[in-house]
Amino acid sequence: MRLINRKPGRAASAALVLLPFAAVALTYVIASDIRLAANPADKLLPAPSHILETAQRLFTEGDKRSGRILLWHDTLASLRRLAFGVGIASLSALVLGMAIGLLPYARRTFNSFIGVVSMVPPLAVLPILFIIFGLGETAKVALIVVGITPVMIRDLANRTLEIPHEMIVKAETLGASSLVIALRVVLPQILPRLISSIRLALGPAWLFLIAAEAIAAELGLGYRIFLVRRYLAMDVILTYVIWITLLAFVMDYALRLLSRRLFPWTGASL
Amino acid sequence: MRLINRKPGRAASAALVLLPFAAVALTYVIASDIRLAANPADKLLPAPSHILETAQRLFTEGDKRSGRILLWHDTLASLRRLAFGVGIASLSALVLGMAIGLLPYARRTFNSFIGVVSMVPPLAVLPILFIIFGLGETAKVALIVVGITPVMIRDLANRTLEIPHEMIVKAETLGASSLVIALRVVLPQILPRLISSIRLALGPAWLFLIAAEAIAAELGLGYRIFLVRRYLAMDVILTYVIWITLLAFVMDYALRLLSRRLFPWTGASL
Amino acid sequence: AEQKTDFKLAWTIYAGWMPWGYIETSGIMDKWADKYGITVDIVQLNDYVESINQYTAGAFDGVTATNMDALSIPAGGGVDSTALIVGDYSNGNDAIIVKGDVGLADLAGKSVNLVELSVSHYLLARALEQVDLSEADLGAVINTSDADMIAAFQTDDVEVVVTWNPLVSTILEDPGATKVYDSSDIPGEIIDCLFVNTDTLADNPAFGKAVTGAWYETMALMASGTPEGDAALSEMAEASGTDLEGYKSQLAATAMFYTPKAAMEFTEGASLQTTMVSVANFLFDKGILGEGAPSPDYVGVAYPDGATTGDAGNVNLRYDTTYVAMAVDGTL
Amino acid sequence: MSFVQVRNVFQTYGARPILERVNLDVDEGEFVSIVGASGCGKSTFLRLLLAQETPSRGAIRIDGNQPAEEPGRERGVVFQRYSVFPHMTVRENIVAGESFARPPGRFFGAARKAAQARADETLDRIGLSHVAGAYPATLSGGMQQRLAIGQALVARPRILLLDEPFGALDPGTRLHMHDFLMELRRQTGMTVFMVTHDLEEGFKLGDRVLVFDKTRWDPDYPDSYGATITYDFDARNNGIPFQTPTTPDLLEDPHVLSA
Amino acid sequence: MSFVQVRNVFQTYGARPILERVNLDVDEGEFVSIVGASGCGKSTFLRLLLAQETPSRGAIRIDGNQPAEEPGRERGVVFQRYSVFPHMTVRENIVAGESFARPPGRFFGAARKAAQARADETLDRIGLSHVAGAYPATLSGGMQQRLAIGQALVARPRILLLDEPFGALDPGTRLHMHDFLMELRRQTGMTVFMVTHDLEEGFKLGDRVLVFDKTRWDPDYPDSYGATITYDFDARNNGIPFQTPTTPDLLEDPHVLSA
Ligand SMILES: Nc1ncnc2c1ncn2[C@@H]1O[C@H](COP(=O)(O)OP(=O)(O)OP(=O)(O)O)[C@@H](O)[C@H]1O
Ligand SMILES: Nc1ncnc2c1ncn2[C@@H]1O[C@H](COP(=O)(O)OP(=O)(O)OP(=O)(O)O)[C@@H](O)[C@H]1O
Ligand SMILES: [Mg+2]
Ligand SMILES: [Mg+2]
Repeated sequence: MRLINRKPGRAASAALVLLPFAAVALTYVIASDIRLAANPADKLLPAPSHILETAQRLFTEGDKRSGRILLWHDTLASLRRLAFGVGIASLSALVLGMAIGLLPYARRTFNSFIGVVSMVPPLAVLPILFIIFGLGETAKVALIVVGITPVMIRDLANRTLEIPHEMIVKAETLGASSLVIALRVVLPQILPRLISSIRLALGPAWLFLIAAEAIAAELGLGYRIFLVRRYLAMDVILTYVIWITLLAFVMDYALRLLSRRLFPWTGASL
Repeated sequence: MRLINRKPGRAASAALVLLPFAAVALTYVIASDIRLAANPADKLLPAPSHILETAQRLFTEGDKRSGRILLWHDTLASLRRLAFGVGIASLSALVLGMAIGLLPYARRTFNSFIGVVSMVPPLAVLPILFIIFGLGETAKVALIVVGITPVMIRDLANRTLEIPHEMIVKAETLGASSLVIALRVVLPQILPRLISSIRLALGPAWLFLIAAEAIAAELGLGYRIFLVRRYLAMDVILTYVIWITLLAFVMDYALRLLSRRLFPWTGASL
Repeated sequence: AEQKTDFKLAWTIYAGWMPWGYIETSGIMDKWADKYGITVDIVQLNDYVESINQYTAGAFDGVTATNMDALSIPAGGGVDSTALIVGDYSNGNDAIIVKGDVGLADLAGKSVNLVELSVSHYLLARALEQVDLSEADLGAVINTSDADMIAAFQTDDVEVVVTWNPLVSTILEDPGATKVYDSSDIPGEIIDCLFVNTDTLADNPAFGKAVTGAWYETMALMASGTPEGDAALSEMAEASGTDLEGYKSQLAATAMFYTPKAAMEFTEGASLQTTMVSVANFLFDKGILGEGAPSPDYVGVAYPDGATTGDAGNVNLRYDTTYVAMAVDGTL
Repeated sequence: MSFVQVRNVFQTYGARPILERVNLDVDEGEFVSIVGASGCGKSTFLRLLLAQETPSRGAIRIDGNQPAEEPGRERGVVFQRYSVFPHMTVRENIVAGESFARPPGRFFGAARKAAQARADETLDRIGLSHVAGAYPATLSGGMQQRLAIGQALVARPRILLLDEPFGALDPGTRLHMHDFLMELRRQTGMTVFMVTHDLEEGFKLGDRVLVFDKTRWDPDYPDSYGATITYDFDARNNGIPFQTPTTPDLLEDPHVLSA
Repeated sequence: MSFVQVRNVFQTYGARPILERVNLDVDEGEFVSIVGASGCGKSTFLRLLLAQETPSRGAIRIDGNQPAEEPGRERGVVFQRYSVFPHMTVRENIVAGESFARPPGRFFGAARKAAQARADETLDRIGLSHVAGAYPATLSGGMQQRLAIGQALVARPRILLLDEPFGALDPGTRLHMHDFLMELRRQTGMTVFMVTHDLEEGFKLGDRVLVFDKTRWDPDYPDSYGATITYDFDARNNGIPFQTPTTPDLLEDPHVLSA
């Protein structure tokens, strides 16, 4: 039988899913063992038990100086920045994307400009952003916004353009003004796409957040990772990396769920 | 007439396209003028003429010490890293993406794993990469690869899955083995998608390149930007940013052109 | 500038600058600011270069910086700055560390990891001068973020690093690491100061007085050896991610000027001019003074006795003992 | 004066002529079927009637009014696909036929209740009350087109334009839709233009059947001439048409209707 | 023993039965049309014949061989769409019919030349030589299906399966395709199974017309029973069929064929 037609059974499936995770875990354990055998104080690849201890400590014990549990404060600070950044980006992308997709005048005005702007590497302008926006929250949020908005605008503009023209014409024959078309025909059809656009943008958004926090912050997940990098505290770094991954996963999942809840008509079919 | 039906004329179109660019340029000139009036030695917003001079110098004059024209060397170094990173990522994404899309066994094995891995923020694992791959070229290329491959794999796997099953079945009825199906049916149909996948990945690739170069390098566009940040040489930073934007634009355009040349059948239609 | 009542200082983590954090949290700053009817906000930033850039762009009235970076960024950028507090000089805090049995003269052909254009770079240049080498003789100079210096040293392809404390002491814990040169070999050349905007200071003497008063009160406390003094040191130690012992060993490599008198003597000493000329030469050599700079003398530096080095018509960096003298005289 | 007046209309895309010298007079209440080879410009003609596009030359007037600049409530339309709003339920789609003309695009409070009640009556008439709360995607193709026609009629247009409205339906459903459309027409007395690929359908439903074709033809440059109305059949006598050539020299042209 | 033997075949997706107790014997060279309501399992039956799926119960044998595990050269297929390779020219598509069975999937050198020459002959026969170098997307729907059938035949399958092959074509093209298919069949004497929505087409082309429908029906749970062959018409006498009910108790069932 051809390989493309061979399907694993139930048990095999479960085993296969776990396989790469197990392989990575095993590789880590072995490598860690080797290094720890050579130098018990090695910080590079701490033993899993050690990471677990650290994780437990980070999640439950307060900072010596202030008594605050830093991990939660870091998480809160980072999520706030992320929320603001993504929120602002989404809103502007929605407005501009719909305008570009609907209005020939807006399309002319912004299409090339956004094409060019989206090619500017945001990290390269990071120094400029810091100088314009200062080192406070604004600059971090601004980096996220600058980083993800152009792509989101293009995405939403394209989706707006993809709405069958027949639908717009039909709305016109029902006497709808431009505003009514935007609000009642285009917006509801674009919103589900906004959510998938946000889902796509979250990856880069995390990236920009971490980059911004690495350079100037006093709290935040990225800040902590880059701070303890100085002491090579891999146990902390790994805990934070896994935590961020988990957060990213949950957000992605929540958005998918939200989309299905909010827009029942997208899933509906005969 | 409705706004959505109003179209700018030819002259108006040209003016509209230029409008946002002109607005940005004007804002810059005014802001620069104000600052320079207050402090003629201000480095933050150098006069456009000054940037032009610097650009000319950077593109044509050699370094005092080595006589090399650094900009070209930086460009070469960065483009090499980019090419390696994107090349390796594309190749692995192509192989794994096709495998996941075609083979139920591979799909089972890697699907969840790649879903999880793609959520790991690459910048957070940067320290780990530096430790595994050293501080040389490998680590920089590795960051690009780690950063863009998961998304590319998912993209190509989805595209492979989107190939109408009818086509695969048809190939089977012509006696094609799994390998022949992969090479003669799937690969040629995925290649155009690979190119658009690369186009999408180039943005993040630049990002990771700049991030890696900012941390440890002796040459490269990102290195230079973060180095001269040390003495606030905005004229140099701006020249480099514009140059990178231009490079990104040209690459994007070239890939689009390439795709049209290589795959005439994608554009063909009745 | 004009008269105002609210001021902002930026500082970053470094052994000799830890007191700034303490001054803020302990309320010493508020006490002195209240005395002069002003407020001074002391803000910690975690990126050193960014903090100087922000100061240069006008976001802060003062910033902690080395003599070298003050000359290149704010002074080079036309922001006239005055060293209000000359706090210490590095006396071993910056070091060149190699792997294995390698001497300074053996650096030829090797690649060196350091934060380019920083005082580490300057230290390297001075070290190479002593063995008649130049940077061109090295294999390469690889710009490496200070945050990655410890990890970098652990990788095989890194042979030589130049960096500063606390990274130096951490790296030296590695049995294979050897220090071949440090800043105690060039005493007094890497100077850590608080620079403030000259115009702001001129129009607001109260600002200078309050900051100077707060600083030397803290210095006295640190040098007192009393339990209160140790408590203050412990707090600084913790803020810099180490313990009291660790911090004390860092301080041992830092020549702090605990008394205003010591600071004043150092600032008025003759060697400062030599140092600044050497620094200016280094910066010019690296192109850091900007392409507008026709010579190392592009930026002028003024000294307490009225002398200047560099372009006397473009003085943008000033060493001024007016306020420290008030501290010496106890007139603050 | 006739109700719909098409006077010497030309339509050109770029340098390519699509329609040439189109003249037509249609009385109020007539049902006009339009047939012709694929790509000959039938949909283009409908777009002109709809005022979605402005002809390069000539003018189209309804009831002697100024030529319209853009689509509006006086011209209803149903396309082969995408004629209903997928994000609204069936009932909301009908309500939209009324509410879209008001500034916020929706009704509130009592007005909303009343509009929904009216929509339910309409749904009764078009036989969709049992799926009032469903989304269009869950409806069969026939029901979707029924909804699209119902929605268009709610706006009370003066002419109704149909572009292959039944093109995507299977033959059985198609027959049902014919009955539905004829019934609606009997009730409303609408003026209808319908493009179809199916000659039989055209003759069955239409009072007149217009044939679009090129009158001139350059074999080397097939795109160099546009199409016009070449035949105008009277189809009222139930499938026994007599023909009225609109361009006398065309009577012997061999390739007309061969598409 | 008959050529194609379908013995007591059941097919279930999850808990949902689609086909039940399907039994069928087809002689070599017969043309079998398959009709039935939408969603009743016609395509599923074709997938089983194709060995694209394995029945939940029962077995399908060709020429008495073991039931196949997966599609192969002995079973050719043409779907409504996606039956040709869009990235190959028309000629390459025909060559693929031969070359795909060889390990590298393509011919080189002289073998390639020869294969291309054979492909050109085939293209001559199916009337596509004038577009040999074109990509399928530039062909009309009818030409694409012609190519798909030609390509399938190049592999010399023992049975040919067609799933609504002309479903997407307009009526005129459809008639041309009927002629084309009948002509090909006359030449090759293939065994053909064709699913169609169009009863007329089924009777016109087929020697037999099978009707798939549910024999049991639970109004509350419409999905609880599967379909089977309820009628097996002999259609050889050119449109004057006589019927052979396969399940005797079905003779009075009212809803058969009503779909
Ligand atoms: N906006 C446009 N710009 C340029 N060419 C167009 C445009 N719209 C249509 N065309 C061209 O005009 C010709 C007529 O198109 P139209 O859609 O009116 O044909 P049609 O008779 O409706 O064909 P069909 O039966 O296939 O629907 C076609 O060749 C088409 O390619
Ligand atoms: N792989 C599958 N998994 C689950 N259900 C399926 C699968 N394939 C088909 N079905 C279901 O089986 C039923 C029969 O499908 P099938 O495609 O065979 O119908 P059909 O008779 O060909 O219909 P049509 O005339 O619409 O093509 C449908 O209800 C379909 O939803
Ligand atoms: Mg049309
Ligand atoms: Mg089917």
